[in-house]
Amino acid sequence: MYEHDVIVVGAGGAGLRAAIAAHEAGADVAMVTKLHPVRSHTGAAEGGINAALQEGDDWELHAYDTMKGSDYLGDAPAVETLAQNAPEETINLEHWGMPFSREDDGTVSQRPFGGLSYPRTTYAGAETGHHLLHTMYEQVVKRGIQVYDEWYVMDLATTDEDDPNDRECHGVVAYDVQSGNIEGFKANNGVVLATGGPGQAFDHTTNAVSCTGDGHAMAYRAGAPLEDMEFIQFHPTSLPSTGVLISEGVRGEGGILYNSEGERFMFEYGYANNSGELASRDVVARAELTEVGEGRGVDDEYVHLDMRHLGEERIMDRLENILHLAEDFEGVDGLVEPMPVKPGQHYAMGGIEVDENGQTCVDGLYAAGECACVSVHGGNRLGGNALPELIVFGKRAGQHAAGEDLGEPEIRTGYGDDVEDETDTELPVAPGKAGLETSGSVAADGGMATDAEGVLQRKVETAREHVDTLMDKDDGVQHAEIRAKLQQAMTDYVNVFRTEEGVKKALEIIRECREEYQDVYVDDPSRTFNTDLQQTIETRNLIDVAETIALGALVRDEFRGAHWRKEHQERKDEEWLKHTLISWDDGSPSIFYRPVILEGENKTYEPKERSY
Amino acid sequence: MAERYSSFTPGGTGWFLQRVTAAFLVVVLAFHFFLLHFVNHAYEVSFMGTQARMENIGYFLTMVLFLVTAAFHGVNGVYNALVNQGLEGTQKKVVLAVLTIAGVGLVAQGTYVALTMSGMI
Amino acid sequence: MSTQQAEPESQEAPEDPAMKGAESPAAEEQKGGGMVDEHAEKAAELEGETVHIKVFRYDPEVEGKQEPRFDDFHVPFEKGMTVLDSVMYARDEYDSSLTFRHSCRQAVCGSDAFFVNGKQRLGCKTQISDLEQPVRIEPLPHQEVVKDLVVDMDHFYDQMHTVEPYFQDEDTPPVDDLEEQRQSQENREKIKMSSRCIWCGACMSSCNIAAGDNEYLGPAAINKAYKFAMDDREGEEIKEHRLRILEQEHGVWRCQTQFSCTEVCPKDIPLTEHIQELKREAVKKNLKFW
Amino acid sequence: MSQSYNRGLIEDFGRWKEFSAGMWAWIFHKFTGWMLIGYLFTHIAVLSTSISAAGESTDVIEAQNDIYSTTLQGLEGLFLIRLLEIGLLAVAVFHILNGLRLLMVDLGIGLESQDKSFYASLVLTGAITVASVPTFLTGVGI
Ligand SMILES: Cc1cc2nc3c(=O)[nH]c(=O)nc-3n(C[C@H](O)[C@H](O)[C@H](O)COP(=O)(O)OP(=O)(O)OC[C@H]3O[C@@H](n4cnc5c(N)ncnc54)[C@H](O)[C@@H]3O)c2cc1C
Ligand code: HEM
Ligand code: SF4
Ligand code: F3S
Ligand code: FES
Repeated sequence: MYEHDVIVVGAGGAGLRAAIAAHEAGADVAMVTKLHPVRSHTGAAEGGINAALQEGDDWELHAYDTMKGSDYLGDAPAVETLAQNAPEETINLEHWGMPFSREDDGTVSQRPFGGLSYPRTTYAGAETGHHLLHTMYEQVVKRGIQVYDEWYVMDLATTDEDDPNDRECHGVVAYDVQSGNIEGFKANNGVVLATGGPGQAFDHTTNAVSCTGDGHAMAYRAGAPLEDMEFIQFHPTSLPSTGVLISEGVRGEGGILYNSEGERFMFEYGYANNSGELASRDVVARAELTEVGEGRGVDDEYVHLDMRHLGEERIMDRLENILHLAEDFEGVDGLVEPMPVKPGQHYAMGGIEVDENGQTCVDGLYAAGECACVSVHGGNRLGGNALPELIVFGKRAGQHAAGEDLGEPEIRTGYGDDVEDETDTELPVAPGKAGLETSGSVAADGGMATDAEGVLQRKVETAREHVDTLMDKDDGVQHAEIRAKLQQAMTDYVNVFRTEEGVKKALEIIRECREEYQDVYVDDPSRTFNTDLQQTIETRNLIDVAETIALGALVRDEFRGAHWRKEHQERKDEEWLKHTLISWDDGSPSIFYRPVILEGENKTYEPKERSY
Repeated sequence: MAERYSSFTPGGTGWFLQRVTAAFLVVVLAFHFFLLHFVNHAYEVSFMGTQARMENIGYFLTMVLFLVTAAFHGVNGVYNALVNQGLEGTQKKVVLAVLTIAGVGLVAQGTYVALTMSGMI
Repeated sequence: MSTQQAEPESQEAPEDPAMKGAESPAAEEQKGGGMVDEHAEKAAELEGETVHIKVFRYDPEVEGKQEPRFDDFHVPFEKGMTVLDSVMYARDEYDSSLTFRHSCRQAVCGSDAFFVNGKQRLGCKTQISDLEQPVRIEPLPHQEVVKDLVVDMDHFYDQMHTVEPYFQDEDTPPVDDLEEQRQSQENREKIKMSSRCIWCGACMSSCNIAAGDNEYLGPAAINKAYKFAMDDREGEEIKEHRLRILEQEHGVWRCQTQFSCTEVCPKDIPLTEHIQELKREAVKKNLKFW
Repeated sequence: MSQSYNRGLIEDFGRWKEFSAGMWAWIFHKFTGWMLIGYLFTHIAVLSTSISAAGESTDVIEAQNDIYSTTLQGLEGLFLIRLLEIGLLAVAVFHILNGLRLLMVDLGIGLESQDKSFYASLVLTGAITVASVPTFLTGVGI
């Protein structure tokens, strides 16, 4: 068993920032991550970091834009915390040596981005995430923070009181990918989940193969509700064959979208008469699919993104990386031809429900980054708002977990007297647990251990048994098949356009996947670097996460932000200014709602029509 | 050479001198080859001819310098090559000692030979 | 709506009942095997163009894999297919124990540098159509193999860490001032290429010197140091300190300008150039004391 | 880690076919450098005959019958030695040309065409060697 004050699970931007903050607050921190830190998907972010740095800009404008972008589903305390702290945190990165792009006078450059009223997206070429990730990892090395890399976290060591609000998290159970050893990691103060997005629930995604929603699933099963999972952002410009992302920076610099007729459809067909290509992502993604649907797509699949008119010099200076991406992954030279693009799953606005301090309703359990939902992004995330979220809320989670006082949070978490229960939506199948769970007998007969070590030990044994069961079985279904089926169902039915019938169909298929998963087995008999085993466990997590996405998509019968419903073409503010919360509840998920907080520090954000 | 070597180890002095000597060698080696194979043919070389050339003090000094730089360049090159292949500890010290002795020996013998040629001894 | 199903993946994949999976028990059996002739048979079943890959296999725990061997796979070819796609296909459809690191699929995470047809390349960035068949895929040379295509990267990480790979400031203004340090565009341009490294280890694996001298810092670590040493935001004193690290026995002087690092770097970092520049900087610095 | 597989040196060297220009240049430069220093030792050894020659009488020296002259001319009379000399020239020329290439590399000049300059060194070495054959073979009995 390993023991530390704070255990950070995941070493992307959020995890690294949390670890540094906790370390600075004097805690003994360890990071446990299934990938070496520099392999984290934060490295893929291209566009930039929003922060109101310049004269003439200010955090209130940033907060306003974010709230508007969220389609009024962001919680004001979270949104304002983000906007207020982003400048300082961005400057901090600069002080750590991050190589931002520069202006003539040597100050950091900022560029315009979709949905922003001011050019406030700070960037480092078209590789902002890469530099952010590496800069922060460098700081972790500098501070000598312990990193357990290639350790896969399987489960949280949480007590099992009936009410999740009474539960406590004492650590995590992880297995060393290289050796297959399963060990407990005791956290004296807290566990911070920073496991990134769940993009692998879809089959056309800009997310990495490692983005399997592990943190979501672990927290969910430990009792922390998942919030607003139906809000999935589809990026309008991903390369058709791989899902590789073409940054919004291209449109920010002046790139133009054309349909097969050569029309600049964002204006020609009135999708966004003011902002055109720079309208919010959901607007552009729907516009593209509508064009394709109406027969104006290129090869009936995609549209063209053209940046040739920007000129070679400007492209080489600011978007060079894009040229390489188009060349390597699509065989297209962006200097001489337009690039093919189509929408791809990109970001999950929802996640583990947390307050401004990153804490969930389970004591000692924190979440930050894409896997968390403080609710800054609400119904739709603005480009360039995820990276500041990582550093602002990653830091707060780290500090709070290390015992620093950040004040009382305004956002409430867990099932409480301020939530509203759902009753009226009919589910096609019963979601949740499918008959026999693979977790063995230890949990059952071990009784209720309440001391930290006991809880951890019991979880370790359960995990060991679980793995043995998977490895011992000699036949059945392999996870890849289930995963493919799940991804296909999500892409077919819970994509940009959603219908009631489709989402129900998806839920049925997810249920089938869950049942098939009962027969899953790991074919690779080796304990050494068994990725088959790891992916099998990840697939289980994906099933849980996909189910919450589909459930959310079904119950929310309105059109808000990225969530579009065929039968409900309007935003219903009277009914739906509230977050969807889904709680695992011992395997029979319950759905409830918590009202959005629109009262900010100085003003209340009045829902307005979101037009660009 | 021995003392100088030891002070070289960490830095780029050895590396740098290898380049400087190389640059010098390009010139003299070309000159040497040209003189003894194309101007005077090697098969015609005789002690008398050699003596005649060597009596010119400029030529004499050039040749001795040529010898010193070539010896340094060659021996240092060999040493670096071996070190690059991961020579460590005692082995490394022994190699250094042997090479130094060989290098110094070569220069000493060569200078002696040159002196006899020039008729100075 | 339904038009969305037309994913490129399914376009060319032939209708092979075995590939569909669970319905047929026979298909299941085939999957378990992982033996060479079975894959060949399988290939015969596949219509359309296939790609022949030979993959290095090793597993210390599994009989038959303790002594390294090559397995053959025939995977259906699709336009735009990368080396990584081909091994992923082989793993998902034929042999789930086939092991390799990968994550981003877009050349930013640096997980999947392999030795492909005799050269260090990133799997996800290498179009398979550009290669001669059969495509031979091996783990990176000069590193110990953990399993199949997975090598032990610890030594590489250690070398990266020895150059103090973090910004060291002399007097950065306090953060609450919201004042950034100034840096000229030229200076940012100078370090731009060096800052692109994704720690894939391809360069280190290709370098003969690094193979012979285990302590040699290696091109990636030296390049990392270059990024800081050339950054004007760090002061002169720190630059000297960095040069002192680079000048050690196993530092820059070890480089024999073989250029293979530069040739294999998937991020096109001019590594040799950076190493040479540091050598000159170090000489310049040392000359002062003469 | 439980256990791992070290492919060892054999495999490393078995890979020579995959070497790139820069690696070959390195190997050749090494090889030629070693040849040259080896030759330098031999050369001085041969020239050492001058120590005895210096003691011989002026007549003998003038008749070119001194040990130095006879040794050198005797060696030069051998066809094998002439061939070796051509080899030495090739080695020296390559070492010089590639040495110049390396000096350029050290100064950071023309790094993008380092492979081309290596091939150029090879070609030039070949050309110079061939061109000098007549000179080197004049007056030798076969
Ligand atoms: C292509 C792309 C471009 C983007 N561009 C921008 C942009 O320009 N601006 C912007 O603001 N946002 C952008 N985003 C969004 C933003 O990059 C991500 O939301 C953010 O990087 C997520 O960071 P993270 O730290 O939460 O997770 P990640 O960086 O994904 O890190 C997850 C970490 O968790 C670890 N982990 C996961 N599961 C486990 C487990 N079970 N056990 C142990 N460890 C685990 C992983 O090893 C990894 O270290 C982009 C996203 C993508 C995909
Ligand atoms: C005439 C011009 C010469 C030039 C331009 C030249 C150039 C060089 C250079 C630049 C190196 C360093 C290679 C490196 O460290 O990467 C070198 C190495 C070497 N040189 Fe020369 N050299 C010349 C003549 C000679 C002579 C006359 C000798 C023999 C006495 C010689 C023997 C060597 C040896 C042994 C090495 C080491 C090779 C190795 O790395 O193993 N060189 N030369
Ligand atoms: S320098 Fe290039 S090859 Fe080397 S680790 Fe970095 S990205 Fe990979
Ligand atoms: S391959 Fe090695 S020798 Fe130098 S130029 Fe690159 S580090
Ligand atoms: S998979 Fe990330 S670099 Fe290839």
